[in-house]
Amino acid sequence: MSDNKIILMHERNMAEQTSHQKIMTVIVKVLLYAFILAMAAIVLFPFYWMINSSLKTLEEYRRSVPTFWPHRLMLSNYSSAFTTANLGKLFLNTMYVGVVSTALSLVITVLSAFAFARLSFKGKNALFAGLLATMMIPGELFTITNYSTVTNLGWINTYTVLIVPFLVSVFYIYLLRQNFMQIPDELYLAAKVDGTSDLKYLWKVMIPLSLPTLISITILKMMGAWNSYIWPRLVANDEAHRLITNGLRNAFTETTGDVNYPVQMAAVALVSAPLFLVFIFLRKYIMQGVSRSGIKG
Amino acid sequence: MADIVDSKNQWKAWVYLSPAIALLLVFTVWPIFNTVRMAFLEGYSGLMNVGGAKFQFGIGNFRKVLQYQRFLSCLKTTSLLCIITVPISTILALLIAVCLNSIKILQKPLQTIFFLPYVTNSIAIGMVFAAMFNIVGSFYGTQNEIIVTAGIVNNIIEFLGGKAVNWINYGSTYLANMTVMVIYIVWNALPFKILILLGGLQSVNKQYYDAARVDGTSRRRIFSRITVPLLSPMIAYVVITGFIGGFKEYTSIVGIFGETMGPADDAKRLNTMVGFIYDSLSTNSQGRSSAAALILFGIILVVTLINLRVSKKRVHY
Amino acid sequence: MKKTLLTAILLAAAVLMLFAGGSGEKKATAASNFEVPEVGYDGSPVTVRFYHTMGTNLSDVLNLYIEEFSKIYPNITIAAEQVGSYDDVRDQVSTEITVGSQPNIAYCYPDHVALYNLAGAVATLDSLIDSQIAVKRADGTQEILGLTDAQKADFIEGYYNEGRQFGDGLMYTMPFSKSTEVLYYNKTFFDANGLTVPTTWDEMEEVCAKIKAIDPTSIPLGYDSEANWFITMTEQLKTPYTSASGDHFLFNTEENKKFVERFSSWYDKGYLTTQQLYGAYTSGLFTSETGVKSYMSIGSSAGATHQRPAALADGSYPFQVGIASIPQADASNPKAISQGPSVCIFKKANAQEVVASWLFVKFLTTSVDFQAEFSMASGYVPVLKSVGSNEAYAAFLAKADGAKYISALSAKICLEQERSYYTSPAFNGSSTARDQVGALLSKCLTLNTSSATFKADLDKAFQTAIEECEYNN
Amino acid sequence: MEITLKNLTKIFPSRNKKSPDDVVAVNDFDFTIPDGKLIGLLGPSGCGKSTMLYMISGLQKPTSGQIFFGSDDVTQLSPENRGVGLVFQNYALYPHMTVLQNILFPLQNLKGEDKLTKDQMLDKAKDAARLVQIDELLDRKPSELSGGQQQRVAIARALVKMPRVLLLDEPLSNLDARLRLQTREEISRIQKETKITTVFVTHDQEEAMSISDMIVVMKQGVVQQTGKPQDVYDNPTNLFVAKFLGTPPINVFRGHVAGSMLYIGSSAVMACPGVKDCEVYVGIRPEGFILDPAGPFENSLRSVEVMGRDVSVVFTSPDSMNPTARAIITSESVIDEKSPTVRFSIKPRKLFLFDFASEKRIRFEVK
Repeated sequence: MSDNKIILMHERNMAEQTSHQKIMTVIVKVLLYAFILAMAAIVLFPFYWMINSSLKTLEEYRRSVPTFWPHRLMLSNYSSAFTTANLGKLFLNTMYVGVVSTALSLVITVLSAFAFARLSFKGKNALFAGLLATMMIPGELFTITNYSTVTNLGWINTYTVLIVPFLVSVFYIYLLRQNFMQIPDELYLAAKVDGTSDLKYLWKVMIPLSLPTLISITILKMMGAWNSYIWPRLVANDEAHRLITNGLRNAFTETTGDVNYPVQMAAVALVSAPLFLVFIFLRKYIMQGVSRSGIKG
Repeated sequence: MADIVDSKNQWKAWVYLSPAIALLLVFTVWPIFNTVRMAFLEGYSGLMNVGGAKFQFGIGNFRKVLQYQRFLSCLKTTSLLCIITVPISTILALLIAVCLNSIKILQKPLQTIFFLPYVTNSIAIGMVFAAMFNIVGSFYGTQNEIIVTAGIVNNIIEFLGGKAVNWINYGSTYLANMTVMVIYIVWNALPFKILILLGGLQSVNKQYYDAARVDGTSRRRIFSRITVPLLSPMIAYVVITGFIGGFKEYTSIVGIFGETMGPADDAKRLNTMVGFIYDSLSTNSQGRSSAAALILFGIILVVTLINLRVSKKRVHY
Repeated sequence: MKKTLLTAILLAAAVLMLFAGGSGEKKATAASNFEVPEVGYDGSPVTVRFYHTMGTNLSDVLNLYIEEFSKIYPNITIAAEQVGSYDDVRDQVSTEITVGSQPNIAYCYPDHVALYNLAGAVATLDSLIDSQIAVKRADGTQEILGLTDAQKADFIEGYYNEGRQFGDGLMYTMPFSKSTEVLYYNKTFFDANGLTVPTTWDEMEEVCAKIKAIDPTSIPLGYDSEANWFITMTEQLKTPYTSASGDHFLFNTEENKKFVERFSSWYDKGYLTTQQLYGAYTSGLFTSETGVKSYMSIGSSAGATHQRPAALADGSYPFQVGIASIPQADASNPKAISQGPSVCIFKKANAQEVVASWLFVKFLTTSVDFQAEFSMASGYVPVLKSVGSNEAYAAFLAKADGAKYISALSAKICLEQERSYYTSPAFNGSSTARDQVGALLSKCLTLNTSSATFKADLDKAFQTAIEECEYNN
Repeated sequence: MEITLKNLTKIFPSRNKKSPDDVVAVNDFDFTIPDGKLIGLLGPSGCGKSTMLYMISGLQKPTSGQIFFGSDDVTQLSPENRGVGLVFQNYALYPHMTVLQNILFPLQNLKGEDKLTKDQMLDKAKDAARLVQIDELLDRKPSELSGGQQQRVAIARALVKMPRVLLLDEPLSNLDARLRLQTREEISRIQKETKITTVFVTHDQEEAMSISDMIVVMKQGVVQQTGKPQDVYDNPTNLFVAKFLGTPPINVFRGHVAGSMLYIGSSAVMACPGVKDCEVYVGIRPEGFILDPAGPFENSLRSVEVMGRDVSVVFTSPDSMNPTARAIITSESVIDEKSPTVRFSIKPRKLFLFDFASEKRIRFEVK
């Protein structure tokens, strides 16, 4: 590089630069917060409106000038929501299905992930690729046949039909297998040398080490039960086995006359509440579990 | 590396895998096989099959479905929803994620707030959106329009000087219906995308930004030349999953419109591909239902492949 | 991962392709009518599953008679199960038929039977009805398996013949309980304003106009079932709707468009609403105390109690309800739809199950006491003529009023218009036609008749409805 | 460009809520970097040298004190307006851009009157690439380059806009030994060619000494000593500096001065006129030992390591602060490896005395 090209950067008026840049920083900060707080408000608004509406009287709800805080707190909306939609039974059904299917699903997932991560057998890679391939196929494709399969098995309107068909999640197996594979081989070899059985090793070493993943899976599975709609509607829509989402939708579409929106909103709030509670206490695991799917690549 | 231990007991692995495999065979593999079979038997119906009817092998189901107005309308609605919501939600999520990443105060609580829609029941919150957009007990007739109460969204529009819009009730337009759906779906899709993109941003080496600052790079250029390219794998991921999810849209519409999938005077107007598949199922047309499912699968496959192809060109490293 | 993803996609595609070739066809088993075994019912223990839609109070009545039946045939166990709505029964039964696990008896509408018949699953009843085989009862007495002439004659003919409307002249269903549509009106309001109850659609238009003048914010008429309205209009006007054979869907005609246009103009004037348009049963409007009200409501005769306003604290009602036949196009040719469930019996490998099912169906449908009690509890119309002379039932009818005994009033009106009842043809796809004309009517009502495109929109809506029907056929 | 740092202090607020003590990264730093020189900032990790660098670049703002570029106070100026080039420890090359795009990037940011045409940019980028000898690699992506090549790209990117100051953060730490040697010479060459004031940070004293015009030794945010590398080595102001510079490191013994005579243990090692009687640390550079059978400093011989040019004599002493001490003598010296003891005399200029309490240098006159 020749000498004449060595020109130092343009000399500037430093004082002017400093104040200009301060103002810019403040403006940018303000805009940034304005945008993000506005977005947060939009995201939160439906929740606020749900709670707000759920506490109003029908008369207040219907006013053409909306009130942003109920004049008279109608806590009774919640009790009538609970009875109108028969939420107690729906909650119990959903909890039962959620807990049982999560427990069984965990066992199956752990065993399968262990086999794929630690054991060697013929055709392992082909089998695993095959499993991954099924992830690409939309579930609607399965439903058509599964519907007649479960009918064939006489499972319509039973808890079984809500639990068994979706016990295996290839995605969870994949997730856990990745986690298992990160555990050093040496631990397994050491356990083998010590004569530890596979199952004991699984229970004593691998499960504790992958606990965060297992917790994430548990929560996601429970959330799945809580939110499932299509399949339960199809195969178990009787009073005895109906799950929360169906119950909610049905309770307020089959009524005669006007929909009592405040009560409906109270029911929606009641249905949403457990998820929120779980989220508040286990936020880390839920967000981890969800984002884990993003780190697949 | 997992194969270090030369396991002579191969059967053990199969024992561990057996519950998963058994269930997958019954509830995943067989359905795939059977769906394809039914799709290619013309006019296949479970009831007629029991009744002893014979079905010709052929592509009649596909032809029938593809010529059917309703199916095309489902296809249109579904595609429109995808094409509109995926870019909007991705861009919005990207902006929010970048903003979240660059603030210190309130970052954690805001992050939590933006994730909230993920932990909701889409039917339940759909009902809230319906209430927000509703015109309660409105009775239309050209000379006789009575609006008892407008939903909060219309209240806001009127407050801002606009005219109330009939969003979801009978007499509403397709455009109005779609607007509500787009808003709801974007709202619903944001948390996942923000989470993934924010995770991506936080794993980007801070030094890239320091280097850019030292070089006097403007914020806009940092965003377009550094942030977006470095995030491109995550962006590709949320776009692909967004499209796949978008083509399977169903419950969000049930949440807002109920199972009529549209305003009362034009039920099924907003029906989607998945909705179509279930409807065919309930009229015992498993052949057409299967054909529709395979078409859906084909679309998702093609869209995903295109996405992968595009991202191969655009995604860096 | 991207590579794995791609591999996975290709693999999935390959698997699908592979299976695509491997499809096969199932062997046909020919459907045949049911033949009664020579012994009739041999007394062997069988369980008969019965799907219905009865709520708790009706189930209570049913259970009473199941108990009685099991005294006569202790080896026949009746397992009655409430399965949601009529559509739920249809969906569940049709799925179960595909795997051979259908119940023995089910509540049904004609189009359900047509659907089940695709699989040839419904047993024809002719040989059972005609059977002279004697069956032993637990108390040692005997009964004839078939129906006696007296029993046959006791059925209201229209109802009984519904069982034969499937094109082949064979009997597929037995009438169980029936209802129709009636016009409920706010008697207090009508009397106060000197209004007369409309008997024709022309009078209806006048009354609506008058009501609208009295209470401009009201919607004078609510009609619950758009489909019924359309179909009934075609019956009243003798215009085409559907045919049981050949070219099924005939409703796309100018005459039909004319009446649709007329009602649409009423809608524009704010005269009416329907269930779909209102978003709930219109009885909600009719019984409403505040806000928008209606003063007439056309709905099921079996839903009379829903058309009654909530009782006041002292047990009286805010207004008296009047019930009349629905308006007609031609007063000399009155038509009202016949609805309400029949029952059908499904074929089973064990013929004894079918015979046992028949015995139970016969027991219920020919029992005057049951019919009377069931009708009183439900508001449905009995299917037997002799129920009218049943003491309890007669006493029930005598109490008919527009408030507490509104069910009785409704039943009374139904019985009086016995000759008006019609049923529309039933075939596979008839339910689609029903759904389509319902949707068609509600769509067309909302069209603006003064708009320039009205005619074109109307044509398009009719055309679309026909296409829908044909797709699903 | 002369850089003046005045009373520069950087305090990081404590992140740990339980112990609210703030971390003082840089404490009252006063120093002037002369124009056109290559300065090495040296110190163990965590001593605040990177913080210094970031403050000069503007990426971090000092808690108090001022920074002058020439006569301009740039303390509050943001980095883009300071005209600095910064090379990061792991180079921070944008992975999605080619080498050329990386080098062009800073130029494309220029605005207003500084804005260049495309051709000008390309010329400048190619000049910079040539300067660091990577003009063959312009179309590659960073992931396709070796560590040394990446390093050069990073330097080219920092240099391309002709900064007033070039800052290098541990520029050699990610390279293997051979490349390190080569690259440090390269840096020195480039700096001499461009005459840009350059500050680089390292924890490797050898690296700093070999190329710097001047070094600054830091410890826990406080400057210990500044000066030409050789001066600092020869004349450390305290025990820390003495120990930090030099490989093999200086040998430290416990000793005492009595009557202007330095004793280590019972050996009277050397006279130290003018030093009061006191306890001291004695630092002796490995090269300060002379093998001398009559020498005053007797120790137990542990082993002898022949390293070609030199011989390393490892010995132990009860007064040594380390388990073993090491003397480096020329290979011509003859040493009886079987002898249990070894005696040395000491080169006076290679021996430093430090106060036992303050560890400050105690100077004395050497004859």
